[in-house]
Amino acid sequence: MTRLLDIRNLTLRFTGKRTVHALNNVSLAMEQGETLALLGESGSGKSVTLKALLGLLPPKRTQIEGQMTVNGIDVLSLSGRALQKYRGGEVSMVFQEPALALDPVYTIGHQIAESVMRHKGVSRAEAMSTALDMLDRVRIPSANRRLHNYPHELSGGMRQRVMIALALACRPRLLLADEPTTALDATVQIQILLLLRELQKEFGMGVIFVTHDIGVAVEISERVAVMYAGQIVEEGTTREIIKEARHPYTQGLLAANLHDVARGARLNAIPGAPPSLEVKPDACSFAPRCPLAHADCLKGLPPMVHPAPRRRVACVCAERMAAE
Amino acid sequence: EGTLRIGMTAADIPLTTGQTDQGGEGMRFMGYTVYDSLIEWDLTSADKPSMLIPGLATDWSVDPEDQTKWTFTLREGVTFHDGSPFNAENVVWNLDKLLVEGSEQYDPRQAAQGKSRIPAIASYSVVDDLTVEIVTKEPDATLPYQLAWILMSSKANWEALGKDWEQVAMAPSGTGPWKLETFVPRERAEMVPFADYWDESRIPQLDKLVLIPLPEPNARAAALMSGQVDWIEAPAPDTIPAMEGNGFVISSNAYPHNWTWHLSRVEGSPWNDIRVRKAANLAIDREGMAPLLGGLMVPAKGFLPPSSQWFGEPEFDISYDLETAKALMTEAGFGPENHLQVKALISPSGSGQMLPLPMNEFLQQSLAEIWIDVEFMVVEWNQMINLWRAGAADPSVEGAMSINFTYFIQDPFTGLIRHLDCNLIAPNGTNWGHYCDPEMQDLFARIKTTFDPAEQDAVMRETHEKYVDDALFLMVTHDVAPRALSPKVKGFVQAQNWYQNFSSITME
Amino acid sequence: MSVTESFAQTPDKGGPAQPLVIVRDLQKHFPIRGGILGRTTAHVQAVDGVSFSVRKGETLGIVGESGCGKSTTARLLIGLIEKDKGEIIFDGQALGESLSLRDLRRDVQMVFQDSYASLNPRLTILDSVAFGARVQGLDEPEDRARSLMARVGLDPDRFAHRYPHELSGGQRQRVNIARALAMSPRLVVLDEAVSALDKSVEAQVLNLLTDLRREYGLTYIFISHDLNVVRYISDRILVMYLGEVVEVAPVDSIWQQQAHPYTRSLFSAMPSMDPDNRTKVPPLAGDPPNPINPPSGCRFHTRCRYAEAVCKSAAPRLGALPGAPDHLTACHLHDAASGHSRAGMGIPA
Amino acid sequence: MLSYFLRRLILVLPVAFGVSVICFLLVQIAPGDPLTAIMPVDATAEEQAAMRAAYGLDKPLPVQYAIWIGNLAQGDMGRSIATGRPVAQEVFGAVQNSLLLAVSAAVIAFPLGIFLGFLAGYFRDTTLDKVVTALSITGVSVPNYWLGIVLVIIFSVNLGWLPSMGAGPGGSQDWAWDWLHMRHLVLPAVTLAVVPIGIVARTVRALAGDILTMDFVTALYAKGMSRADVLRHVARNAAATALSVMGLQLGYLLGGSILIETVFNWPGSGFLLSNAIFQRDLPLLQGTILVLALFFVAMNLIVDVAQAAIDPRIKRS
Amino acid sequence: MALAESGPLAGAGAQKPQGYWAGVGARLLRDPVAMICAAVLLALILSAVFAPWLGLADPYKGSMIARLKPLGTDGYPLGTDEQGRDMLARLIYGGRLTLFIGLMPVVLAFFIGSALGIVAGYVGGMVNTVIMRVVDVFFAFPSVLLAIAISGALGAGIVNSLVSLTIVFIPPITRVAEAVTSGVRGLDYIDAARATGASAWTVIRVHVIGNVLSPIFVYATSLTSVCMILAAGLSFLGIGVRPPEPEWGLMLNTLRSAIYVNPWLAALPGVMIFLTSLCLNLLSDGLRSAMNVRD
Ligand SMILES: Nc1ncnc2c1ncn2[C@@H]1O[C@H](COP(=O)(O)OP(=O)(O)OP(=O)(O)O)[C@@H](O)[C@H]1O
Ligand SMILES: Nc1ncnc2c1ncn2[C@@H]1O[C@H](COP(=O)(O)OP(=O)(O)OP(=O)(O)O)[C@@H](O)[C@H]1O
Ligand SMILES: [Mg+2]
Ligand SMILES: [Mg+2]
Repeated sequence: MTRLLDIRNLTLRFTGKRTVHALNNVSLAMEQGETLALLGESGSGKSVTLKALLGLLPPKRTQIEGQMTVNGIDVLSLSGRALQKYRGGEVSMVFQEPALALDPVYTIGHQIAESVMRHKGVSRAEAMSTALDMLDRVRIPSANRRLHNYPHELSGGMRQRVMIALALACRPRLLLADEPTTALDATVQIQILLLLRELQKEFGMGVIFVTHDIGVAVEISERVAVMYAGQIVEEGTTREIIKEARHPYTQGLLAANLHDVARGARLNAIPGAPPSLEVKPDACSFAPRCPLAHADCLKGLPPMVHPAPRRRVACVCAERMAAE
Repeated sequence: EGTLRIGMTAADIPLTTGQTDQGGEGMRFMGYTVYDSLIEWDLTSADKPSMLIPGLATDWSVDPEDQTKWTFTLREGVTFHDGSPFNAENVVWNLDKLLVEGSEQYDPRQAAQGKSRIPAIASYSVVDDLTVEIVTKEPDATLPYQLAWILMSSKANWEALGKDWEQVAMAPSGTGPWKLETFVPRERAEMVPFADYWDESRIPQLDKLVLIPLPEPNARAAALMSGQVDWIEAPAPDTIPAMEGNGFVISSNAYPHNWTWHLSRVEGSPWNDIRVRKAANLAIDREGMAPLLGGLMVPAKGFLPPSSQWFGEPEFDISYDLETAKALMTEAGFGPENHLQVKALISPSGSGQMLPLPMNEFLQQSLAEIWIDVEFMVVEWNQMINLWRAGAADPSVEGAMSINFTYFIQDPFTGLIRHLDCNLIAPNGTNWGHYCDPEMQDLFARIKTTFDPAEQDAVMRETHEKYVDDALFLMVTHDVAPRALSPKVKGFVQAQNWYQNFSSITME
Repeated sequence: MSVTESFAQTPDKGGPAQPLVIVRDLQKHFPIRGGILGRTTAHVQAVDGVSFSVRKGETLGIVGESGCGKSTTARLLIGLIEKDKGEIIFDGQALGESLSLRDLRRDVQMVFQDSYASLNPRLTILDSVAFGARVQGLDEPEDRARSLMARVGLDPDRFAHRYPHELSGGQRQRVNIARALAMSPRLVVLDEAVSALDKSVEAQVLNLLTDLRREYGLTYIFISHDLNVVRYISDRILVMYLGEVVEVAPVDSIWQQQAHPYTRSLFSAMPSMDPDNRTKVPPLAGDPPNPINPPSGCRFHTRCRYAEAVCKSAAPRLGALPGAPDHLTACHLHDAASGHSRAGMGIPA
Repeated sequence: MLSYFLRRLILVLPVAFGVSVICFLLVQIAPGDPLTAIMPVDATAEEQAAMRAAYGLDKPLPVQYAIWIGNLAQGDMGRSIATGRPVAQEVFGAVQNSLLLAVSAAVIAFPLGIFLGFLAGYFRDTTLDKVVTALSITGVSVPNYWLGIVLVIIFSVNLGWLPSMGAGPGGSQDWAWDWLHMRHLVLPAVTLAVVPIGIVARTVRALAGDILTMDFVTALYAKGMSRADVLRHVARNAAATALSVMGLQLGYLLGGSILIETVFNWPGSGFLLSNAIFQRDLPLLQGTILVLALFFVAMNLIVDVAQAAIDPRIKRS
Repeated sequence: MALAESGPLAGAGAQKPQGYWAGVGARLLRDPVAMICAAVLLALILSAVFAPWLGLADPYKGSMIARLKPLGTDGYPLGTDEQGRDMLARLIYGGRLTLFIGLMPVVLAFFIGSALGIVAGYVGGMVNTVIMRVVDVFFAFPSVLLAIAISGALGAGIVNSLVSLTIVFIPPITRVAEAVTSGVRGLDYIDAARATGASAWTVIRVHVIGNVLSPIFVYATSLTSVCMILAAGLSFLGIGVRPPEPEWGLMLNTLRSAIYVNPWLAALPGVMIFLTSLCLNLLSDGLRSAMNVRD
């Protein structure tokens, strides 16, 4: 069976007024039906990775190097019809702000049906019934009526369900979810997470779930990849990451979650702020904020250590630990 | 044959019910075309000033015993466009329409236009079917001139249309050579010949006469040059070369119009000094002004145009003579060290005003040569009319010592009497300058009491001679009523009058 | 001049036993205009009869779903919107009686969620921080502002003359905190002050807040929807639902026992942080009801699995749990006299 | 929808009242005597007073307003001082002609403006965009009355292709939809269209450009929609705003064509207005402005309601 | 002269944050189109202001003989008008009045409208209702119509034109000011400022004005070209400036008949109006993008 996703040495740069080295040598692989959480702070390149996968970045201002294949399809070579078929058909996406990602002047039924018609070439009536079916599957109450609602007539949680219904309507092999629950209440968030989990099993698709909340990652994913400054600094199963995070950044994030920090105790905060990506990093980007940093860290890019199969850490210390 | 389309300067089709509005243009196009008056102007000749001729009245006379009693014999066999006969009853009915507010047919709109034209009339009555008697308030030999204003509309038509002038306006009926066929307010009026017109020589040759209001001079010029009209009134001087270049014909002729400064004669006005008045009249190079007006002007030699039958032989020769003018000024006590300051009312535009601003600036420069410094008070035309009514002594004129006005000067009253009559001193009348002179008053009285036309003309000449010899106005120029015609228009004779005859015209 | 010296709060009037703030029966209904004539056709019952008190030096955490009235409560508390009803007593003085709004505002300050929107984009950081002190006529507002900036970890020489858009989110939130402190307040209301920050930065700011509280003897009202954060920083937690208080209790007490079904659901909605023991069923279905027409009786009854007829008809009153006078809740399950079939028995385990 | 319409309708009433007050006051702020223009120049004081009474100008202001508004309610806007004809009759005839001109200009301007604007918005920051932007800026910068004169000189006087004035060979009364009549419409309509072309193009460009940067457009691409599909969505989103801009423009075309109508002697409301001004025919001035303003108010109402019908987000608020 | 007040640098004095305005200035300096337009406008304004010292012919003194000389005539580089007055002088002097009545109304309306709108937007409630309802009424008139109606009723004259145009531009500016202010009013930093106990006036002065003035200002600049054309239109129609004052709209009108004699000459005032309004439009666009910080 082909791998669902294989990203190799993806380097992505925005040019224009300011140059942004958004992704630097990112490699990522997923097997069919896996759920991967992409974890990282704001600006670390999570959304860019997803958009690159769908070819949604402004072509003129984006320079991409490397390789991306999804289900054996070379994404970077796609264009025209093939690209349209791939988008939404093979890979689809759920956005962070459903209020902005849905067209305000079309009913949600129309918006789902439109996508179905395009990919499945079915009649409008058939597409509408698919849409209805999808709304049912994402547990929208009285879906029949909701079909004819406009996005603004729904609550945030409902909109996100619609977004999911829309993304899944054409049975993609890979679902990209860009912080789909950040804007939602905790009670609604957990509903959506469970729904996604369920649908993922049912449809057997792969999911990349972007978040900056470790708790959410734990709830949704089997595997976690941690991003920092356009690089993947650590990857492993969720359990590995939670139980034995190797990278100081991942450790910092775990601590900052405050899950079982004693009340009033001093927090082990990561000092400082993430680097600007105006220059291509030639040393460990996290070193300036790292409590363990030493001279070696600034000498060059940290080595990728593989402590276990499909587990990796990009840190000098991890290497040392592994060596010890 | 053919249709003649005329671009008028008026903004609207003149009032169609009889007594017209829109000034001279109204009478010209909607008055003497659709209607007749008892006494009319002879419009057949271009060479001589037009005179009064019988219209609907064939004959008139004043009772030698009682000089207030006039008898008018009406023309026989005249019918209105609606077929009803014209008779004495009609005349009385028409006069009531203007003068008797209680009468059924009283029409305030026509009255506003006509009433003031016949101030002399005291009463009138039917003598027989074709004879009318009119009694004046006092002996007034100018009555025929006054009656030439009054147009006769059909009583039968008015009755047929429910006695509603509103209805009559849409389907008027007169005795004139043209019948109004259709009429769109502010856009166009179409007239066709009246085949049964009493004067066969004046039955129109054209099939149709179309009037189109085009108040904007350039719109008129463009309309003529793009072939949308065949005739425009008052082409802008600067467009004339272009029109002539394109084969259009410019027609013009002297007519009773003048462009003057009406001088203030109230206490303290410098114009009370005849030397200053004469000097000013001599300081202006009227020929030099011609290029500005495209040559379309007659330099003033007096108050009336030189060709007028009433011009006479004044001694004072109005011409350009700077030396004499300076001498007169010196005599009056002015000189390079002692300038005379005067304030003059002018308006930037106005009916018949020609090109008031440049012309006045020209005067200003000319008068500066003889040490008269003119300060202008520029007011809007309607405001100017108000100031003109108010008179030179009114505070609202702010001490202005002259007003630049253009006058319709067709008959004894409008031409001479109204400007200087002691009884008409503003605001009671139109004697703006408060001039009052027993000698002049005597002349006016003689005009009114001289019933023989030839003798009356002589008195008129005498009066005008006094106008000129006393240099009572700053007399500048006369308009020549220019109009531009398509070369297709044939047979038009431009009379020396405000009114014109369209019957002789044909289209090629 | 050190910061602490210049940090001259108004003196304590009521003594340590007098709660710093007492709120009684606070109510705010926002009118909704509609209909043909644009009349008021309905009210958003944003805050409906909220009562609580905050002791001097403690931190009260307020949690609840979006739209439950947390921010409205905060804004009422510092008089940014006018209350419809209720009483606010600050250090023994009732607002509007012995205490003027202007005086209250010296003692109470607020930090908002949106760090960008809460800074005037046209003012430099220094001007923003110094503004309040200038308005209140405090001495040397600029020096004060500079030392406060230094205190919240922003080098005044580097940041004083920058504009908000030249700062990161965490830095801006520090500025907001400095601005609030510039007035030497006694109570600081933090409305989701850390929610928009990245986790790593959030921890920095929380550390700062803890330090400042100790240093200046501040009292906090800390609004958040992140229970972990609230637990970390608060002494007591107040849970709101649709404009009403459903539970108030000391942190440890509520962490052990969530007396109200809603509180329990809210706690169960927290991610588990244990990959082997993930949440199985969502603790609560659907979205909160519309605050324009809130359900009758107990407002939670439409989503409560223990709801009975009485919950629909009668509104429960806030009362202490047996044996825990500090732990108040408004639920028929805990009110022996409510008439609920499980009255007085609490939530089944 | 109906309640939205009714609510907007009720909001219109005070505006209409305000409009009537302003129109009424126009006559009052005018200096001088409104009757000056029609009285023979040598009318006596007595005659003037009689005339004033005849036009009701001798009564106190509020009474005049009450009478005026009372008559207005019965469709009587008084009589023109200059022509004596009922103002209502004059104005409605003229408004019809203006409407013809305005709609013709709109028919030229709107599709062209939309097309150009869309093109520029879609190809933002390209040469095409710059060309369209330059064109539309030129459109809104050119004094159209001047352009009208230039067009007349070229196409009527020099080339003789098109008539320079009037609403047809026989005036507006016998208007017909044939070339003979429509020739008369060409120059004024084109002149009038220049400004709205610019404005509509600029608006649509901005709208299309903004919408194209919105998240939902990315989402549309993400679900595999083609460019044409996306453009359809953009158009639908832009429609409500574009419509309201165009509605306003139609109102401006109707009310603001006075200069163009004067240049082309087009017998519309603007032309009537300019006559009214120069003849100081204040009742006519009043009436014309009132009708045009009320028309504009109605236009806004229609646009609002239409906008609400197109844009599902509006009705609710 | 009028433009200097409403020019790009005007706001700088109003509020302290030069940082922002310096940034706007810097961005504007980098926009070649805007700079060219600014240069053209500046040249027009300076020449208008300093016209008496430029050694021009007397713009009022005509000569019957030298009427309508074509462009390039000796001594009359731009020819002469229908009264033989030097066109160059008249066009330059004409800039004074034209720019004055073309820009002054917007400047006045900017101050009045901003004040009204800011008060309405900040205070809200009844005050807002009253102000905005009155504004609505004026909004019910298409701007050209309103200007012509008021000017038509008042009669021609500079002051009357100024009054009517100012009245025309107050409502749109008020509306924008109100909208912007209500928007800003809802932002947290205003609440933060109110929470300090500052008076409404202080909050408006320090926090509101600085933030609302620039969008209002940008909007106002976009009205200048409309106002220019409209003002010239009034004169063209004969209800604006009175002759013999040099004013472009009026010159356009009085030279209309000369179009047959000397079309280029007759077109000159139109060209000036067009050029100025084009520059105003482009400069306003440039200013708009320069002020857009989020770019
Ligand atoms: N279209 C673009 N042009 C230029 N820079 C961009 C563009 N999109 C993203 N970037 C930059 O790329 C970097 C990564 O952005 P990205 O949106 O992937 O962050 P993220 O991890 O998704 O953050 P967040 O959690 O805030 O969504 C950022 O510095 C961002 O400013
Ligand atoms: N000015 C206002 N006018 C009308 N309704 C308002 C206003 N402010 C708040 N509301 C409504 O009052 C209710 C409570 O709002 P509030 O902002 O207090 O909630 P919150 O608990 O702070 O929510 P969040 O977690 O989203 O910040 C909401 O339904 C909100 O829509
Ligand atoms: Mg992102
Ligand atoms: Mg809130």
